[in-house]
Amino acid sequence: METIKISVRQFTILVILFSVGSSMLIIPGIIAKEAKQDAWIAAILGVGVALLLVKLYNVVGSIEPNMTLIEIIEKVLGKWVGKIVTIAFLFFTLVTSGEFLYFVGNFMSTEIMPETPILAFNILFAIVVIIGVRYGLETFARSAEIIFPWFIVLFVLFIILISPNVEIQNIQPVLEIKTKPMLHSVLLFISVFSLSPIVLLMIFPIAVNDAQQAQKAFFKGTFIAGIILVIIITLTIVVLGTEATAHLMYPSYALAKRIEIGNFLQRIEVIMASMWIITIFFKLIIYFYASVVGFAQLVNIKDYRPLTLPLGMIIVVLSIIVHPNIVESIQYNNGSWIPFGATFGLLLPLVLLIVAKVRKRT
Amino acid sequence: MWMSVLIVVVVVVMFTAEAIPLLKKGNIKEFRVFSVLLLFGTSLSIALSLKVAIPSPIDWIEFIYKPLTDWLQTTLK
Amino acid sequence: MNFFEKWVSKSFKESFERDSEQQQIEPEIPLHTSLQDNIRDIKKTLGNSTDIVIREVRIGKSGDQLIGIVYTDGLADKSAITDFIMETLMLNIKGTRLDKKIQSSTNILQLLKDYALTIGDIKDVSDFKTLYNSVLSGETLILIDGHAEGLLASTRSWQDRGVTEPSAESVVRGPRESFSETMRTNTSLIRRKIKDPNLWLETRQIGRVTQTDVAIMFIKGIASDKIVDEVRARLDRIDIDGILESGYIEELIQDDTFTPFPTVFNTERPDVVAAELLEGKVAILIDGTPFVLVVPALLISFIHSPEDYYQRADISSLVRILRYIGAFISLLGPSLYVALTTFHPQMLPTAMLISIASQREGVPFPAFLEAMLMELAFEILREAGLRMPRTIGTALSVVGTLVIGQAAVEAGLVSAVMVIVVSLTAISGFVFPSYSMSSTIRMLRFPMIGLAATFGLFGIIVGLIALILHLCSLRTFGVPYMSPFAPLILTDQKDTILRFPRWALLSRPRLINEKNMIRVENELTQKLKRGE
Amino acid sequence: MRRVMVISCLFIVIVPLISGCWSKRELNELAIVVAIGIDKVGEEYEVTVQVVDPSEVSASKSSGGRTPVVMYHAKGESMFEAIRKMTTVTPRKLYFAHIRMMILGEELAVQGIGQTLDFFTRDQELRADFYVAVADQSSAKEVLSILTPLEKIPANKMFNSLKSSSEFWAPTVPTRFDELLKDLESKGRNTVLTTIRIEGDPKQGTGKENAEKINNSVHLRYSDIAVFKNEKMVGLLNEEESKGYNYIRNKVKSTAGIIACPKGGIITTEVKDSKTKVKGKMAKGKPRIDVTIRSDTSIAEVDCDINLQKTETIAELDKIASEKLKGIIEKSLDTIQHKYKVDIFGFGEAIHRADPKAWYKLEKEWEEIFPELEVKLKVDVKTKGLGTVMNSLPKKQKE
Repeated sequence: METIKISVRQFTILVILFSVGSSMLIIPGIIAKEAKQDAWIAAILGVGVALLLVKLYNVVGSIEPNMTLIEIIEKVLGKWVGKIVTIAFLFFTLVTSGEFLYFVGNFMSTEIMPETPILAFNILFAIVVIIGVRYGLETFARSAEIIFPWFIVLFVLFIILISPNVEIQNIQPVLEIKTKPMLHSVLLFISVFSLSPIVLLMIFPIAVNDAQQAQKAFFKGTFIAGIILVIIITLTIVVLGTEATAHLMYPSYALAKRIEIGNFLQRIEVIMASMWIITIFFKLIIYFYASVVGFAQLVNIKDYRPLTLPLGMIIVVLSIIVHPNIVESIQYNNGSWIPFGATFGLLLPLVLLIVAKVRKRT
Repeated sequence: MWMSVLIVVVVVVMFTAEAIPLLKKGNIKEFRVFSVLLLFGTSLSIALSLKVAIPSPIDWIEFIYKPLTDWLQTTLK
Repeated sequence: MNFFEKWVSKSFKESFERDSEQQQIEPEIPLHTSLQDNIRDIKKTLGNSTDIVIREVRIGKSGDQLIGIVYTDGLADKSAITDFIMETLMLNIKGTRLDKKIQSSTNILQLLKDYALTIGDIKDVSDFKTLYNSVLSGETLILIDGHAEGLLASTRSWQDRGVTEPSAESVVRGPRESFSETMRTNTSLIRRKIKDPNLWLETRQIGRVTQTDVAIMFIKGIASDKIVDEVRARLDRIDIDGILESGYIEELIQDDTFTPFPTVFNTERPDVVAAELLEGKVAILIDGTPFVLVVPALLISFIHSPEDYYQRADISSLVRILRYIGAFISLLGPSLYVALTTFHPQMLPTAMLISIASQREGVPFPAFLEAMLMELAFEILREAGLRMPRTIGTALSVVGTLVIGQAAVEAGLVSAVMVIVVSLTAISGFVFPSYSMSSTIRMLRFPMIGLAATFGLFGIIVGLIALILHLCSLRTFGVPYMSPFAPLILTDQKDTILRFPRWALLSRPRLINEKNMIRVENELTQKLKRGE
Repeated sequence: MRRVMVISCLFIVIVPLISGCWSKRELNELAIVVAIGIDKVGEEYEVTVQVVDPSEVSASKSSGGRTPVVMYHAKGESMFEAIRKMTTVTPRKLYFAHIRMMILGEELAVQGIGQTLDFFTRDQELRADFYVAVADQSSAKEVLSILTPLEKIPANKMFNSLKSSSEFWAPTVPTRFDELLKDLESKGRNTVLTTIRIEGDPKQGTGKENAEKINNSVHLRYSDIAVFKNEKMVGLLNEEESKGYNYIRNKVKSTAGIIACPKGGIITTEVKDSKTKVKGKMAKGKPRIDVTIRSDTSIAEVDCDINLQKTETIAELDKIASEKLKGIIEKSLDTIQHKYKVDIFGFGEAIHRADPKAWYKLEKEWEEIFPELEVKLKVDVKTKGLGTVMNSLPKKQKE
């Protein structure tokens, strides 16, 4: 494994960009459907649960601070069971990478450039992801450091520009929601937002130069990402209203369409879309990095770089075949994704933890 | 059809650029893994370009998790 | 790159097979004792070149001591030779005590050196390789019959352009001197600015044929030893027939990556070099070129101008921001235009859209082609303007900009907006104080236009991400190219996008030097030192 | 690393090759639609679009021979069909992202607009920031065929005058498309739209000469407010009722009001700022609405004998103005509650916000409850300024 280390700050930024990633665009719609105007409360609760999960990941990460998740799996569960679990985990990361690629293409072709085939977006995006992964963790962590201020600037700008359109009545009455839809929406929020960070265990704590600080950074990053999401969810509901938020395919993009200051600062939603492309790039690149490094460790080869091209090719194909249409993708995200994500995001770390404890005792 | 030819060209370029140096350096294992993966990727891509219906892995996931998903849906509705 | 290597090695083999007639002078060959033999050998090796002057004189009371004087006409100072060598040896010592001594002593060389030659720098020489090197760089060789040794008198003097105003990097406020082609002049220009004994200079000859002097200059104690060692190692690795310009060295020592970005900084201004040396960087001076290389070169050093430090801090900060905006326009101007008009007309305000649409009415090319053509035309104009005799330069610019631009718009071949966009982009390209960076950005503009023409703004964003990834992967002499942005060093941000006032520029950049960080001693530094 | 470069270069070459430029559209291949009109003719939709001819509009070179806008129309069973059918007449592909106005024919408004609008929400090219108005006593097609002076593009004229009239003269309602959708979806509120009327003979307005006369004979004027029940138009509010509606909806930015002087004659006041608060309440099991209006005015024109320099006078004026405003609002409340019986004020939403539990019970029979709803009005008008003079000049001359 490479000895390259990234700084704690870079790790924090990666956590933020990773966690905001796809969530920014799809979460408002799916939880507004369940929680209506109280979606923001659900989001806050979701962030709370997410922090608990981060605690779990931190504990799992500290079982063997000098190993990636794949190595931990193999060590804790033994060679053969470990290999099988690893294969399942790689299946999870690869399919999810493909899915994110699908999101990119689908978003671009439904919202911005309808005539362009989704495949073209996916190939282009995959190429950049492959280049990034080949340059290595250190490089893309540094790029994240450069891009992050821009993301924050765009985000703050977004909030400022959209604020004249706020109609606070849209979130009233507060707390009208019943328990079940609340639970459901919190669950949906967690499933998108906080089951994925398990993938970060491929770089944490092994590749971060200060493991102790990195644990805090994990919390900090998740918390900041959570705040960003809560703000976006609240804004979509406050500006668009519950019904529109639930009906729209990409509510936060529609939100950006509302920006209009005077006669010149309008029609800038595509710039806002770039904010999302940046974050999903980092989400995808970490998933893909995890898949590639994981695969290299599975078959026991030292340099993961030769695997990037063929695996990149596979995720492009996956991105086309994962969902035949958008309806299936929504159904999957609201349905099977929850248990599927939970298997790796919740069950796997728990099992690892218990087995590791039991082994230590005996 | 043209798509498939293009894929083959791209794959050949990938192979020469990536696999041959591996072989020269004597990394047989890497070479094997690379070739197998590339073969897999190529066949998938060509199948896709010829519009062969490839089963989506999501379908398997949905099949496996169906009871759980249904349970979740019913209890939370 | 495999293919490239193969191609190179193939053509190399062919030329290798041909027999080389070039003589190799082994460093070990000693001088002969006989003057005649030596002169014969020299004549033979230099092929009786007509600019080599060989003079045989006799000195001593009886005139029986044969002495040979060899120098290169044009490189050596003739009057110095006449006044301080010929005259002394042939006239002044006649009848003196020295004259007698010469006759009796066997060590004439030492005697001449000690008593006769009134010239500053005298060296011994005992092998042919040094001999040729020195004679061909303007020194005068004195050979004495019967000795297998000779003397080299430093009489180097040749036509020098003199210290003139910098032509490529001009400033309104700041020193007006620039380097010239002579290395010694250049080192003196720097030494005049930094009178510290720690300013060290190491010289070596590079180039098998040209034997060019290359000097490394750094301030001991400020420059990081790691970087200095790395520079030494990289220079020693060079094995090439000739070095004619700093560009040769730049290409040979830069980090081994495939990149359009310059990772070695070059400048013709002594004040810039002095400033960089004070930051802990290493300068490489090459004889025969007014451009001095500075390593490690970070991205920001190409965007900063020396004038930033001579002007008020607030003004130079604003100017820097302006420069960053210019860089952005220069990179993305035409591609944004193409993306907006062909893919996202919804982003333009209605009135503007209608106005642009009316201008494009009847233009036969798609916007992409229009942009490419205009950019190409501009590049050709620029290159032609550089290459052509200076006297007709103005005529060209009139024809190029006014006539062609105006006529093309009138004829409806290109739209007026496109002309505006391209000119704006072209002008923005000149905000870079460094020419090499502006060439890079100009070059990158074309793939960006291509991406914009296929994927619109998505293409531009993806292109930018790829560009940032690439920039972050670069290193220059072990220092990340994008520092201090990535890895982010907060203390160094004082001199990146903004320039803080002088009293706040307390420390030297990190990563480049680990020790001797403090630049300014003031109350703040002392407070910090005391740990408050 | 070099291999990466080679491969990525290869991709960068290949991707454009296989892709071509799909979504690419040159500006001079676009027909920029600035206004769209929808009529219902029998079972079919008739879609009319107003397309800009850029070279006629641009500042630099106007050849002057043609009209600045061109109109196309087509019929179809669905919106999309009609629009696609239009390509048989249009020379270029229609581009919808820059629509400023949507005019709905009266016929269509009466029959219901909900289904019609789906296309406009589904298509990615369209933006929801244009205004929607209903054509009064004419078809949308006729409205779009009127050429306007001063502003070369009629759609821009409609857009701007709707915007400015709502800012300076209260009775119009500039409804953006997205607001309309929100209203249509909302359960607690019904929607209203401004109507636009052709003044003069529509046939005379279509030619270029209409824009060439000083006193052009045909105008487009925003007149009344059309009240919708769910998605069907049920009637019109007149100017004063419209103003009342805008007061309740807190949409008055500035307007003019005429009040009677105590001693005869009139004073015109300019409303500078107006704030309305609508609060729902359940009082003794019955819903009640409290409407509080605070309005700051200044005197704009005095046409009577009055001494404005006394505080008592100002207080008296305030009182008269409050009563007047109250009257206006009560009248429009009365019309809406008892004539149209449609909750266009969002009183239902107010109740929902105030007492969600009670709202669930009321929600189903809201239509019956609304006409009987008790609305408590509290109007408070304050005169803040007198303009640049204290008392008016004519008064001084009389003395």
